[in-house]
Amino acid sequence: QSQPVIGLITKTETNPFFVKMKEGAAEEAKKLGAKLLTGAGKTDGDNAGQVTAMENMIAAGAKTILITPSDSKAIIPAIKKARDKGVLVIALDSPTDPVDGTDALFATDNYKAGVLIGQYAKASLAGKPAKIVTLDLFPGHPVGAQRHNGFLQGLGLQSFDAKNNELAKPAEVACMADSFGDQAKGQTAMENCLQKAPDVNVVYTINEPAAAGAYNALKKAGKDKNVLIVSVDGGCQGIKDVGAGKIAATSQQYPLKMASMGVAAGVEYAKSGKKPSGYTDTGVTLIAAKAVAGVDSKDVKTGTDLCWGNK
Amino acid sequence: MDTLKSKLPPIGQLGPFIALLFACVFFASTTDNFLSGQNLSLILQQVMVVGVIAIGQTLIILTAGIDLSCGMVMALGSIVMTKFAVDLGWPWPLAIAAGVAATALFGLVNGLLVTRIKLPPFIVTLGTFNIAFAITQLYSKSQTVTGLPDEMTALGNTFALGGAQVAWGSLLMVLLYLGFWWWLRDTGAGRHVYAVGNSPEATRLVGIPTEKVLLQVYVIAGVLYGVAALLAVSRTGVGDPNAGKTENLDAITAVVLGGTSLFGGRGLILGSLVGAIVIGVLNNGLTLMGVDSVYQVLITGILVILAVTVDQLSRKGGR
Amino acid sequence: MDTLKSKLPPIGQLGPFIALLFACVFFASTTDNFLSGQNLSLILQQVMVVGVIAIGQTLIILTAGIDLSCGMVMALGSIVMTKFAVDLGWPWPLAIAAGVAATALFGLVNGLLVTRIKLPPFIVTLGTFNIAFAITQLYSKSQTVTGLPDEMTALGNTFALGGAQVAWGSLLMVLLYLGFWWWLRDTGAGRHVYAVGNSPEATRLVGIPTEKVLLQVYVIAGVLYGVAALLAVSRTGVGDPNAGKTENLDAITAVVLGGTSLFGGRGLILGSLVGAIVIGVLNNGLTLMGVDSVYQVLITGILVILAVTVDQLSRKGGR
Amino acid sequence: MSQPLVLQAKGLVKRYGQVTALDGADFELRAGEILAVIGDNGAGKSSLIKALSGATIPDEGEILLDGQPVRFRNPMDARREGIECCYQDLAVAPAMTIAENLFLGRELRREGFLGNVLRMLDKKKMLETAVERMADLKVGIRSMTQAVETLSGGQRQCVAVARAAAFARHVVILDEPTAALGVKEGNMVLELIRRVRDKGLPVILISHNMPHVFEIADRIHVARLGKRAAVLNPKKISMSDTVAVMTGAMKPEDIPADCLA
Amino acid sequence: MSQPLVLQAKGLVKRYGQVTALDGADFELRAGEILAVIGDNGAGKSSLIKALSGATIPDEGEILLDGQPVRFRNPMDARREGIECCYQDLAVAPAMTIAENLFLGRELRREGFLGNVLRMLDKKKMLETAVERMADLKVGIRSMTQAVETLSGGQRQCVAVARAAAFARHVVILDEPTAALGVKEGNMVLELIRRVRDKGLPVILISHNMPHVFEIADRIHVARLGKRAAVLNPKKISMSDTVAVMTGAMKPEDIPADCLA
Ligand SMILES: Nc1ncnc2c1ncn2[C@@H]1O[C@H](COP(=O)(O)OP(=O)(O)OP(=O)(O)O)[C@@H](O)[C@H]1O
Ligand SMILES: Nc1ncnc2c1ncn2[C@@H]1O[C@H](COP(=O)(O)OP(=O)(O)OP(=O)(O)O)[C@@H](O)[C@H]1O
Ligand SMILES: [Mg+2]
Ligand SMILES: [Mg+2]
Repeated sequence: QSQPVIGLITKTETNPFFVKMKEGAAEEAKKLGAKLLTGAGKTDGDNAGQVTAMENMIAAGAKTILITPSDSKAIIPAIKKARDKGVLVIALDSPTDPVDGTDALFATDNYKAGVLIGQYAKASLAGKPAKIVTLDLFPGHPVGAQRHNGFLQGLGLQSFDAKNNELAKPAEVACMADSFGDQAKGQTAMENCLQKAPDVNVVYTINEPAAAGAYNALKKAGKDKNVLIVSVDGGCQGIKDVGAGKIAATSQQYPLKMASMGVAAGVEYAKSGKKPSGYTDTGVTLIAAKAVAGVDSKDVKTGTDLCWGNK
Repeated sequence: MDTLKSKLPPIGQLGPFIALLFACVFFASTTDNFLSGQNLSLILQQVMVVGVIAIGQTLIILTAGIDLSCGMVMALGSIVMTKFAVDLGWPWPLAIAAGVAATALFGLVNGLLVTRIKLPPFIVTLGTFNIAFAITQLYSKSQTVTGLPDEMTALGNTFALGGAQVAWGSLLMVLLYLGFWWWLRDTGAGRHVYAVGNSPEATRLVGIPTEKVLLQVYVIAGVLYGVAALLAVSRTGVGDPNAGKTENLDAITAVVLGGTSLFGGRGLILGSLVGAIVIGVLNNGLTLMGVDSVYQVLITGILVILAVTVDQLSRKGGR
Repeated sequence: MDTLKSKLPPIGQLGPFIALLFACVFFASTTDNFLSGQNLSLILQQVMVVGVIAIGQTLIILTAGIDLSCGMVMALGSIVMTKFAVDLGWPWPLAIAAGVAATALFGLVNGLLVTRIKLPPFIVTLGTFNIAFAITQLYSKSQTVTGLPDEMTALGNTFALGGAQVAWGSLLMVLLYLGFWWWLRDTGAGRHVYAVGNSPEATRLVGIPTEKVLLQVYVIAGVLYGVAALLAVSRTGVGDPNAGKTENLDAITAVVLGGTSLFGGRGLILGSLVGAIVIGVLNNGLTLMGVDSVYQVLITGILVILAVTVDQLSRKGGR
Repeated sequence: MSQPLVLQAKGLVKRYGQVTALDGADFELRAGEILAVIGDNGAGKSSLIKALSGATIPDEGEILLDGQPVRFRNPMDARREGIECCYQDLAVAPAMTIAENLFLGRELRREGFLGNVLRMLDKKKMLETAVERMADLKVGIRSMTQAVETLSGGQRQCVAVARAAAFARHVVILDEPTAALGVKEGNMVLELIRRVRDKGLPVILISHNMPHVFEIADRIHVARLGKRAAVLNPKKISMSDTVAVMTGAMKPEDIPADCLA
Repeated sequence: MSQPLVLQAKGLVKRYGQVTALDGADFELRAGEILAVIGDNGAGKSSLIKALSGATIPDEGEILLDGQPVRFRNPMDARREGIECCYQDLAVAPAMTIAENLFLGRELRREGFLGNVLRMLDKKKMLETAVERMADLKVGIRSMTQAVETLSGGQRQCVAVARAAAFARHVVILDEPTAALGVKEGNMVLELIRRVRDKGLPVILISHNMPHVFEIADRIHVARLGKRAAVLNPKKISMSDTVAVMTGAMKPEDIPADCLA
């Protein structure tokens, strides 16, 4: 019997989140004796590139495809074609729309991740009126919208539901700017927002590199003490920044776990033909250095141990 | 003697083909299924969108211009045609026409800015790149458009051709290339495209309306982006507002790999088809080999340089 | 008469400045704090990385080339210098030197491929873009490098200048611009850069070693990307493997907005500084106005076109 | 002698920044004549014929064609009136073949459906015609499908001259057509000019070659400092006097009346 | 009469695809002479001097400078030996000023620290020298800081000629330097050539202008079909016989021996 071939398609090549995911998959594949093919879209949101990668992997003999869909709807027809050929398709990280477009989903809830930090921010403010800066991803990206809208939802402000790709903008949001999930651009965005809203007290960032950029900008302006930065991802560097007091709280997700679960399911399918099904929530944990009353959070040590599912 | 020779492309223009051949031989020997008819037809499907965009891009580059907006305009076209069909319920031929009209309009705007105000094409199309992106996002509310009528995705269907399944869209792409090849080679309008790119001042002085030629090229390119939009829709089965971000670089790469000069006036449009296929082959072959995706990027970088090196060396002496 | 006139740039080259003035007046009147000294010095800080990259890009574009690899090479440089300092524990001056050496090496490779094998710069630098990206990812394992010695980020510190806080890095950028402006205008080597871009054949025939001129330009550009890497590091305080993806388009845009021709041989390097600042001003001003990010993209597209239109119209008659 | 005026210009002015290339130049071309235009370098000869052929738009002054005022906004307008011009800097597309350059903008189409509907070019016919035209000039070019950039300086000039002569229906303008030509080829061009004139088309010939001018011209227009200094009759005036007028050594008012034309 | 040979070439061959531009051409230039090179269009004159000045590398044959074999791989090599060439297609950078073009690749630096260390140009001196040089040619150009692309055809040619003449230390090669020039300017260039010769430098002059050639040349090299057909003595042979040799009407072996040089 030949070695099972498993394909992993991430959204991009560079985001540390997906790099970790690839590492986890590679480790698991090595352990279980499977061959792993990897591919990615060219940019965040590149659906066509993911479709191409999937086709090529199937041509290369992959019987299982693990995919973090860049576009939850647009990928559906291509997945359908693959499944019609008997390929097991598992969505990682975020679901397709509809969810049953794939055989199974090992994912995290980005909207919920937003809600958690929103609730944390609300409790920390303790009744003070919020003046918010949001450093988002870039226009049109679903994950960017889900985290943003979830955050506002958690803060108890006007917001949209998890399916909406537009960004809500209640009055409390003083400034919105795109960070592209990049530290330098995050810093620039924060600097500009500080000019517009010097009295900001809460900063939401799409991920921890953007948060680090925001912290730099605040620190240069001498405002790092009075502003609460919240973020999403829970990467090891991000947790370190939580420990150092740069980031107040972050919603931690577990790419390593998703990936290893996916690979294991693929190997199982190759051996026994058994397909996994349904939604397995790999979980979101709120990590904060300082717990606040009424919001469940874990401390930095737990976060470091778990960072992206290290152990 | 004159006539026979003039029918064959000079040896110097065979460079891209040689590079493609090298790539194919390499992948055929390192992987099992690269040469299967099915895999080859898959590659053709994967390059059809960029391939058709590259036709428009070639025309513009032949006039010494460049079009950065092509991919975004294509995305806008696919959103317009799918939303018109799904949300407004227009019959599919009209919806497609509306999408193509939108892309042609963008071509017209690009062309007018380039010819009337004489702005550099790089900046004009960088501007319309942003504008098309924003309009796409606003109009689609960043939502993918699904539930299309089957007819709109028919070009993604395949027919059997000697064992392999060939997509109608791939066939359309090849036919378009042949058509424009003929047009550029055998009609006055086509030759004027070369002339404008080769020496705009001389072309103006012999009394050719250079601005009209340019404008026409930009509009034709716009229409081609509309066709590419339809191909993208039929390939993915949806209208995708996040498409089109990297197609400009891909298409320009295909054109340059195909041996067309970015300074205008020199090149062969069939080279662009080969260039597009080279990109597709690299992508496909490296995945088949099971190369890690970061290493794929590395190797693609090296191979792209190698491909033009082969081209350049095969041209030796033709200084 | 000759001498006085030759000291002032001709009116046609003032276009970019006029466009910048327009933008500033517009934002000054629509927002409260745009004109504050602090905000302006902030903009200077935000553009310093792209600004320094744009110097190298201008040199290359003046020779009728183009460099797509600039941002990625810069990212590689910043990873090399930070990892050498943090992981290998090299003293910071050596670590910085190692980073600059890495970027200079990439410049050398670009230059050798362009001059020796005579490959088109577009393709060469597209290839090295991919290669630099992959090396950066592999070497850094896609991890941000933190914990840098303070000296490496010193250029991000500020000093007071008439109420505003100006970063040392901004000052360095301006000094580099003035230096290269002088070099291009007042030395033989600088004039040869223009000559090579304006007419490579004529330059060769008068006995100037055109390949040496080109190679030198690519290497200088590589060194400048190393300086930009240091600026990026000192601005963000980390070595960021995800940086550098959009800097190529930004830098080319700055150069073209600054009035330099993509066909080589014509342009003013100070224009590129103005172009870079225009990009920074748009980004800053639109955020201050509270414009939604999709609309920001839309308006940026329109304003970029407007900026070159102003430039073009101010050149009227200078056919 | 007083043939009708075909092309006429009054008080043309063209300024480039501080340089005034044309400074109120007048011009008259009569039916069926060969008019030579001579003058020092920078006298404004090329600027004059560029204005007459629509390549530049004069700042002031008017142009009359067959007595009717015309405004050429671009070379196309002039071409539509049957005026063809061979410019000093040749106006050829270097990467294109000789045949293509000859027919640039005047391509021959096939007959029938292919030509009328598909607008397909008749490359064979164009090639044959090109071979013929170039044979007229006795210039030894091997293949008409050679790119113009591979030609020698003189061969390139022959291409531009042949184009202008072949397509004119009203006026032919030649700006230094023999400058790069050898003795033999130069004589062939003079021969060609005569043939054109014999077809009834007037020719404007700019040249620095005095023997050529005196051999062929019916009248000589002397340009000086952006103006018309005089119009001379080559049959009456001597070559050295002509040069004297041209360089300003002889004042226009000192020219004997019978030498004027 | 038998001055030492300064520049010599034996059996040069240069092929472009199917075209053979040089087909075993020989060449001899003697010290202190003005050697005219004449021939039909496409005879290979420009190809010959391009090989002599390093602009192209011949496929076969050898070149000797002062009797020593040399290999010029590029124009720089030739320039280093003091050979300056004014090419037929002028080799000017159109967007740069006249002064810059004159000094392109031979810029003057300031004295002292600014020049030696900072390598700063002495623009003032270059401007002054440019004004002088162009005044020598009596060509009325207003400003030396004008871009070359704004000049008339003849003015542009003067720039290229002045450059070659100004910097040569060994041999001056001029490819049709008077083609676009007016009578006065043409004579000034002839004057310039004489002055260069009187300084002791030999000059190679390619020209189609027979009166010029006969006025100035010490010997005439006739190029024909990529070869050297003959070397004539202009003091003995008539202009019409020379043209006959050039066009092939007179066979080289029919030339009276005393007309050869
Ligand atoms: N585009 C331009 N910009 C600036 N000046 C120009 C331009 N074209 C021509 N001139 C100037 O106008 C004057 C006349 O030029 P023109 O070309 O008409 O001269 P010409 O009589 O044809 O000379 P030649 O015999 O050398 O060809 C010259 O001094 C020239 O420098
Ligand atoms: N780069 C090239 N490619 C192809 N053929 C060329 C090239 N350069 C020159 N030739 C050919 O070589 C022959 C000789 O050209 P060359 O320029 O030496 O002639 P010439 O004697 O200088 O003529 P002219 O008097 O017209 O300047 C011509 O037939 C020309 O077509
Ligand atoms: Mg002229
Ligand atoms: Mg010649």
